[in-house]
Amino acid sequence: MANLTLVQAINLALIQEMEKDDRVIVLGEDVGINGGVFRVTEGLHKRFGPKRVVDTPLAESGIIGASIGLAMAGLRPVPEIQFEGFLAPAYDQLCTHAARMRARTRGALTVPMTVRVPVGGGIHAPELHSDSPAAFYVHQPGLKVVVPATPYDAKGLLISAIRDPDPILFFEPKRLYRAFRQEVPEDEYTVPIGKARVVIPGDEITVISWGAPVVQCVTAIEQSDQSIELIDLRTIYPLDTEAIVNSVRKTGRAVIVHEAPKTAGLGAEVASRIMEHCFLYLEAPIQRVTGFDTVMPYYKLELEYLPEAERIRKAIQEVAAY
Amino acid sequence: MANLTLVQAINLALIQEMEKDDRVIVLGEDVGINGGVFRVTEGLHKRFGPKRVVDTPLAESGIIGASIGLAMAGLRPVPEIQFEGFLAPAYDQLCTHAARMRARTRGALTVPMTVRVPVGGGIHAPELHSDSPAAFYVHQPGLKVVVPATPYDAKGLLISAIRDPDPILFFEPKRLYRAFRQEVPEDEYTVPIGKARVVIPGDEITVISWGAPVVQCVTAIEQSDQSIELIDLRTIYPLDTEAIVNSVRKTGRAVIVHEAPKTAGLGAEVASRIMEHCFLYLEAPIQRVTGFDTVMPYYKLELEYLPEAERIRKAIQEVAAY
Amino acid sequence: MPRRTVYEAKVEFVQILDEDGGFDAKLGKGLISDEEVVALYEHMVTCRELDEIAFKLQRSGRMGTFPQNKGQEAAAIGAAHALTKGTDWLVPCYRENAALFMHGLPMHYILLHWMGDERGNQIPDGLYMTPQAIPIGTQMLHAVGLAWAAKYRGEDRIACTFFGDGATSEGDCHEALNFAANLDLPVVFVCQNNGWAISVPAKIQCSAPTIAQRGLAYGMECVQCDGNDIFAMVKVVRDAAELARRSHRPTFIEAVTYRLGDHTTADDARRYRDSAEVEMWKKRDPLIRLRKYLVDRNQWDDEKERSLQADAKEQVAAAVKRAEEIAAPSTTDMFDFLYAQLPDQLRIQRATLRTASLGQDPTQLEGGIEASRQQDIEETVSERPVTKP
Amino acid sequence: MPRRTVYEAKVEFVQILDEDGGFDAKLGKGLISDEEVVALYEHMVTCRELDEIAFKLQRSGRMGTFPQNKGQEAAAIGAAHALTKGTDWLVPCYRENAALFMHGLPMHYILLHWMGDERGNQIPDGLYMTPQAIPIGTQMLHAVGLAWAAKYRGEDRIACTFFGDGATSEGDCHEALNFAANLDLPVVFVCQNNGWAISVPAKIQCSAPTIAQRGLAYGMECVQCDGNDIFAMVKVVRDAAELARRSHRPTFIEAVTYRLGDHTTADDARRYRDSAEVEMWKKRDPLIRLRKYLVDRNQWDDEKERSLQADAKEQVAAAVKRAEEIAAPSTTDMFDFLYAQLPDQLRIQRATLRTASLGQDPTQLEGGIEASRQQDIEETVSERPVTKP
Ligand SMILES: Cc1ncc(C[n+]2csc(CCOP(=O)(O)OP(=O)(O)O)c2C)c(N)n1
Ligand SMILES: Cc1ncc(C[n+]2csc(CCOP(=O)(O)OP(=O)(O)O)c2C)c(N)n1
Ligand SMILES: [Mg+2]
Ligand SMILES: [Mg+2]
Repeated sequence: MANLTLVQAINLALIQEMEKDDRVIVLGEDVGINGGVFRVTEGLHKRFGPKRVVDTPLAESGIIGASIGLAMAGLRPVPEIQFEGFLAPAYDQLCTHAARMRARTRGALTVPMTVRVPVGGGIHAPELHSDSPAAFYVHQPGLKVVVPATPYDAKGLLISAIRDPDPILFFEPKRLYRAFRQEVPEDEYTVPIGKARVVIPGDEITVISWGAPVVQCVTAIEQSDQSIELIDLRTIYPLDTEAIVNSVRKTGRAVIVHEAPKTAGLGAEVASRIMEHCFLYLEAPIQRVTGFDTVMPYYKLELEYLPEAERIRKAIQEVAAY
Repeated sequence: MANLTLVQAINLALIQEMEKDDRVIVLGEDVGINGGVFRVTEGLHKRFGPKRVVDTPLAESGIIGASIGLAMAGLRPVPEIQFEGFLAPAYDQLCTHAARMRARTRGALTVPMTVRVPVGGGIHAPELHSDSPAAFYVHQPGLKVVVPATPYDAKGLLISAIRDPDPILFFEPKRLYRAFRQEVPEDEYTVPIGKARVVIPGDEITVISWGAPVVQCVTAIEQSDQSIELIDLRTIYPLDTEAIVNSVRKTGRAVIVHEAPKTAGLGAEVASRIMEHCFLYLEAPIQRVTGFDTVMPYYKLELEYLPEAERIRKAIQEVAAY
Repeated sequence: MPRRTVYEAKVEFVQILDEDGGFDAKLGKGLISDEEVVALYEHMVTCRELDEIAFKLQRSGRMGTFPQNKGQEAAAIGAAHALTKGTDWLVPCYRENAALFMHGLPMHYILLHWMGDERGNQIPDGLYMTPQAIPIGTQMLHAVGLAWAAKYRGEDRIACTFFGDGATSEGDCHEALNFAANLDLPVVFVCQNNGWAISVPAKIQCSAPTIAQRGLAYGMECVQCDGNDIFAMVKVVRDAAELARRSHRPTFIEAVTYRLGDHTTADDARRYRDSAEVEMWKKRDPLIRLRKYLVDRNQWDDEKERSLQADAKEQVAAAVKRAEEIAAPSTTDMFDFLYAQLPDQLRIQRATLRTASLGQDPTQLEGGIEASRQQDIEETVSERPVTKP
Repeated sequence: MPRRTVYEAKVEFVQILDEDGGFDAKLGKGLISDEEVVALYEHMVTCRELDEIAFKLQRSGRMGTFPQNKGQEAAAIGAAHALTKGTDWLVPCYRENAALFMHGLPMHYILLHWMGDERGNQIPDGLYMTPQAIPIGTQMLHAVGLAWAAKYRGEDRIACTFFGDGATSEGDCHEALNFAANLDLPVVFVCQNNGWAISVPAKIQCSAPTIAQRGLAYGMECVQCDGNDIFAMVKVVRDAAELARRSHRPTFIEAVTYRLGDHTTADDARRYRDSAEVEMWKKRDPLIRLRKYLVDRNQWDDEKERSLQADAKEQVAAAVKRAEEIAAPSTTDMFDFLYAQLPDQLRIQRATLRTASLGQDPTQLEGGIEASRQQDIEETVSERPVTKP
């Protein structure tokens, strides 16, 4: 066991998978000597050399397009996109090719690739360094989308992702990179993709979140009187509908929390599934506590925009009182 | 009045706005002499010349990025993207810049641009020529998204869009381009952006759709016994929540129909809003009749994928029977 | 020296067999044996026949949109001939059928693809090629990755990617060239400059004197050649392949050719281009040129031509028959090949496909998701029988 | 002729004031008057002072990440000087503060931007510039559109866009150059090749001998110059601007310069670059070079320098004061400037911002959307008072 930050846990997962499997290569902007702008790939260049840890030209479509080729040839590329805002130039390669190659070729060619992307707000970063675009990729069939909220999950999920035969977007909540430490096994282990985790068990209200807001949810729940179950989805595609449904059938009330704008965000999908599967169990409208339907503001206003504990607490009260 | 197809109605709107306002220019791939691959810009090149109807290099990010510049300088560009699948390379310019310019500059620079894009399946086209990516752009604050389903609406909405001070994605259901004709006023008129249209009034069930599936909904409703209200959203951002809510408060039952995959599609947002605003009125879970959560298949299977009348009819029965 | 030259470059044009039958003995010496030339000619004629038949299939409603390759056969075939079949990657767009067939793709695959069936892309084992790319320019980056993997593994494998003049306007084209040049990757970039991108003339894509000079931006080898001259094609692609294998350096090749047909069956090229231009290029038809070459060398005669035409017809007819005989794909295929393992939500959609409005009827699920999962098929994709085309 | 040359080109390097104070009298003649040189020098020093202060503000928590411009002042200022203030568009990324100030942007705007306040981008009326672009390379296409609009209207206006060596790897860069070249647009492309894109050396972005030769791909004028030599900058940008105005033709300029500081305050350049390299470039500091030039010509002395330093400090301090005095933005700003008119859903979120969990409490809406709309503010954005910075 080691007491690690999220950054360290991911770094360790990368090292262990690279040691084990020489098909794994890391590529991206500044991932080499610099160890990535968040230092997630720190030490890899020295350890594995410039052949396996590659600084690429500054071009995200290029990074993902080339990774698709690497993966089709049987390697296991782990490209890094520096910030979620710069995933947008790669949207075409991700949605048009990575997501579709297996379907298009009926299995003849596949894209076992794990795209690592720091995500979300709360670190006072400049524009386009604080967004939460994950729902875009959830709407694209053929991709899987993972968002760990703890060092333990991050390591286990990243190992699963790298070994997964399909393309995965691995979003790392940058607000949590160094926010806290957790005991993480030094040996390798996996956390299954597609399975949620009950963070806090409870009977009266279900709170569902993923990524950085999970921490805000814990705070809000600590401040509330009800018996609240907190579910961290961990993987947002495929969604663990079963975990959500089982909880809400028990509690009858749900609050969904995410950083992205509300409209057509993933909260809508989660709420709709709850409605479809728990219609007769629901005792209050499901609340979505999310970013507003505006562009993520520059950092002076970011805490007004993000679903902080206080807003979550309010929503809990609202569903409880309904 | 003239009896026009959707293509002709849009063509007429373009001609009239270009006549009226020389800030309006049309640009894109093959929009010039060829009149667009669907002939929507037919005759414009001859009428307005190569300065106002411009064949650009084959580069969608370029087309949208340049249009942003044109718009910031005060022109009213109407770029065409040849098929929705090729909007993806422009995703970055649309979501990173077009959507954000007004917010980012607190109003100092704006992007009055109307991006025309043929959308959806049903015409036996090749891969990436049959998708429905509209929900992606609905999730991005700062854009407006319009999807007409009739020649009348198409003309009126396009005129509104071109005059609108903000960036608009104007999706044209290609399956309806020549599917039927409608009497369309020859004079200019506008249809307001953000307002739904009640296609068929009814009391027992609300069916909500937009674009090509509206036609399938009409067929399904004709085959059903209940009194069904059909709402064509026409604009999918901003959503006409009021029209939806008023109808579902009356009927207590709703079916939402769209071509895109179900997960994180716009159906989820519409269902969630209904749940939020009509919780105590709902008598059955809301049904979403959509594309499956798979990649839009090649055309031999496309009618299995699309929400055809038969599937809609089943859903109507299911919500009625609940 | 206030102004000093820091870079100088030139682009050369290569032609070996000219339009009038003139042959550059020096450059062409030993390039392709006579037997090989005959085989290549036969292949060209067969592909031309496919084009004609595909056109008719589309017109009679038996196939969707089809892009004819007519006029560009020498470019595709010459390139394919210069590469190693079963080793080198071919990364095509949609106008290189002839190259794919040369490297082993059965003809009916291409038909199946345009008949709206993904199995047309289910590349048989042992072939190194990617499916025809529909989104322009995007496939060039895949070639970069494929070549990179080969270099990484120390394989003697390179990648050759094909794209049009229009494709050179896309950002992905630039990124692919730049990656290949800066990371030293063994990629051969073959631009088929056929004069048009649908209705847009090549000068809108590139107003420079040549498209080949795109390569100068990257300090990359670049060359322009007569794309209707199969000898020139073999020469420049062979040189490029050698450079790639030897030094992991990419080359940019502009093959100057012409699209004799419409852009696709959905297009009518008379709307935008002069018949005079088309007539001029018809005279430069690579089939005519190569036939003349063979006839001049007594390698070919009318008899052989007749029998070739008959063979070609038969071969294409057999491919059409094969494609049309393949049973329609199953609706469940769209689920079964999306992920290696079907996620729950998709298992449910797949299982209740016919019984519910969206293959997912909430009322049916009242017994719990677990129950629905039991009704569902149990096997994983890898266990499922795969119908190969 | 089997191999014939179809294109030849070269790239030149321009330098007027060299590192040792040598001045090319022919090229430099009448380029910038002595008075102007003094003014430009003063501007450089002031911008350098801003960099130092901004660094300190960030370190003391009074500002977010800041990218210093240190070492690149001659490139930005030379370019801005060669363009027409109040007419030509400046389309910058984030390392051209000096150019923006030259064309009228008050200094506190830049501070405000990096303090996390959009009002730092609220370009005052009458200035032709776009806000600093964060996503690399994307702004180049905006310059294309702005120049196109100017040409369309027959205005005497051109656009000049700035970008780094890293930016030249992005697809958008290529598309912008290609649009400008093929559609004949009056754009000046200024690449500040400062040797690094964060930790990645320029040779990973472009392994060709020069970045300037990117322009050859488009048949575009291209030139490399000493970006730390303000005379060379003025010369090449002036030539490019004239060509753009006269012939609507773009030019690609590579200004060879160096980032003397870290990439931003979030970076530590010692992790990845040699101190020897930095030391060498410190000697080429454009401020030192220009000061020497002025001193050599008796236009400058220690006294003037002292008073300039004091002025610069004062000016920057005033800008900081101004930026910090501006009241925090209102939460509602994020709603009010998103669309020209606030959509209903946003009106509700805005109105119930403080009272409900998401500014939209369904239970509050039982009275109907209409009711909620009444509680809501009634005015449209254009009527709302705008706090300008
Ligand atoms: C990204 C993208 N944009 C637009 C299209 C529509 N389209 C199909 S083919 C074509 C022209 C391609 O021209 P070129 O690259 O010269 O190839 P050619 O068809 O001439 O072989 C266009 C615009 C597309 N398939 N992909
Ligand atoms: C599209 C995009 N990708 C990545 C980044 C992150 N990033 C910010 S600056 C930078 C390096 C830019 O290098 P260059 O273009 O040379 O400009 P310089 O910083 O040297 O002035 C990177 C990778 C970004 N801002 N935008
Ligand atoms: Mg072409
Ligand atoms: Mg740089």
